[in-house]
Amino acid sequence: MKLNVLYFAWVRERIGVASETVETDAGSINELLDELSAREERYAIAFSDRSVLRCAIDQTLVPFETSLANATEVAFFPPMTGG
Amino acid sequence: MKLNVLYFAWVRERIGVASETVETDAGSINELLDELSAREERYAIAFSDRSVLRCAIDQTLVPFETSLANATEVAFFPPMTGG
Amino acid sequence: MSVNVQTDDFDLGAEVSKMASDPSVGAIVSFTGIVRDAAHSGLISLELECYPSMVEQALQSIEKNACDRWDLRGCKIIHRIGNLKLGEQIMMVATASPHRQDAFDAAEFLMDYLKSEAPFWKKEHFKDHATWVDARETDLQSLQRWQD
Amino acid sequence: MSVNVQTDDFDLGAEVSKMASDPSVGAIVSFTGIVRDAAHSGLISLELECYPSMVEQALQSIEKNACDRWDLRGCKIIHRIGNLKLGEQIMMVATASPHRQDAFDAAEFLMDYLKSEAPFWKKEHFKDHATWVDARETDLQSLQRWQD
Repeated sequence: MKLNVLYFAWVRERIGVASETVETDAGSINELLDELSAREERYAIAFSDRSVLRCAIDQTLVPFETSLANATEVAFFPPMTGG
Repeated sequence: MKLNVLYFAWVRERIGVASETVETDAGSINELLDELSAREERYAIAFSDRSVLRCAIDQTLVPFETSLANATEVAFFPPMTGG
Repeated sequence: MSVNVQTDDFDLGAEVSKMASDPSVGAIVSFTGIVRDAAHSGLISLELECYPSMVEQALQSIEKNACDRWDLRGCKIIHRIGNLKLGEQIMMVATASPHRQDAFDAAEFLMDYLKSEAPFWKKEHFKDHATWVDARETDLQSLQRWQD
Repeated sequence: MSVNVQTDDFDLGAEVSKMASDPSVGAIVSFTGIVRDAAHSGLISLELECYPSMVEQALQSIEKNACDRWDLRGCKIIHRIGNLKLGEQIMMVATASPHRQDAFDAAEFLMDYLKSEAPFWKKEHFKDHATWVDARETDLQSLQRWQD
């Protein structure tokens, strides 16, 4: 499946792009993170500590165990610091 | 002793003046309230329910048991409703 | 840190802007009281009476207590007196702090004390009668939560 | 009830005035976030990034939760993005209610959720370096108090 993957804040800076199209068979967010981390070191570094990583599928915050079935947009970012 | 006595809100309206000078030998606020209530009915009516009356001596909220020694200004009013 | 008792209206935005000029201030909380007619009872105006020689020292004492208790870098109380129409601003408090919880707590504290210990009285004017507003039991209960 | 995400500054006083026009509104609480330099570390500006397609729906969802929980007659969230200088306003929430406790509680609730669930990120710019602001543990703790 093709996913539109977005990155924000220091995740974006470490990966080096704000968004990209990813071709993947990952079943869950965790599997997608594993797959990208195995591909290139910049992903491995950005995703090394999942406790400081957050994720949204189609603009909704979800846990890393969430299935990617029906997902079209996935975003990775640090904990929010608005306000 | 001579006291400057002030009234506010419905206490002022029931007594009919905003302030007056009172010549009294009352030792406490309670005694002053008793003395004024005995003088004229308008005081008796205004002071009939002390649970809805508040008092300040020289611009400081005090309980009715407080001594009038050294007092120069005494004020009676309903519970405050600012804000 | 200052208090004003005045007949004129005030400019909340300007008061908050002044507080933002301190570089340590990250959070400003404000409360604005408005003349309301919650019961649709035909309220025309609100008359606000105060005890002039007592009111400023009472407000300053309330403000000092808040500043002793929380890390405030700015604090402002403005309370109007006189006749105010439906929808007009009655009063404001604003608290400025590096931390948002301090600003929120101090603003609530100031309002609770101001409601029960500042010498103001409200009279509601309707078309053909007027009544003094009663103090509310819940306001006294709100005050008690700060006393432990 | 509305949310705005914008680069422009906002006028807190004007937003509060609009809310006061509802005759049932007696209490308006506002929170304003300001770019601060609490540690005197030479902060020059704050960069605010957001996730555009997610942010408005996240804020609307937070606002809806507050309106379900308290008696609000008005609610406004404005959050700026882009580069903001020291002392500039970052964001505001304002809540209007007949009752002051509802207005206070709803404003605190909105701030706690907005801090932890709205997709904004802050980067502090100094003379020769820049760092992303870390989320604070205390912000998550603040959120938990609403979940019982």
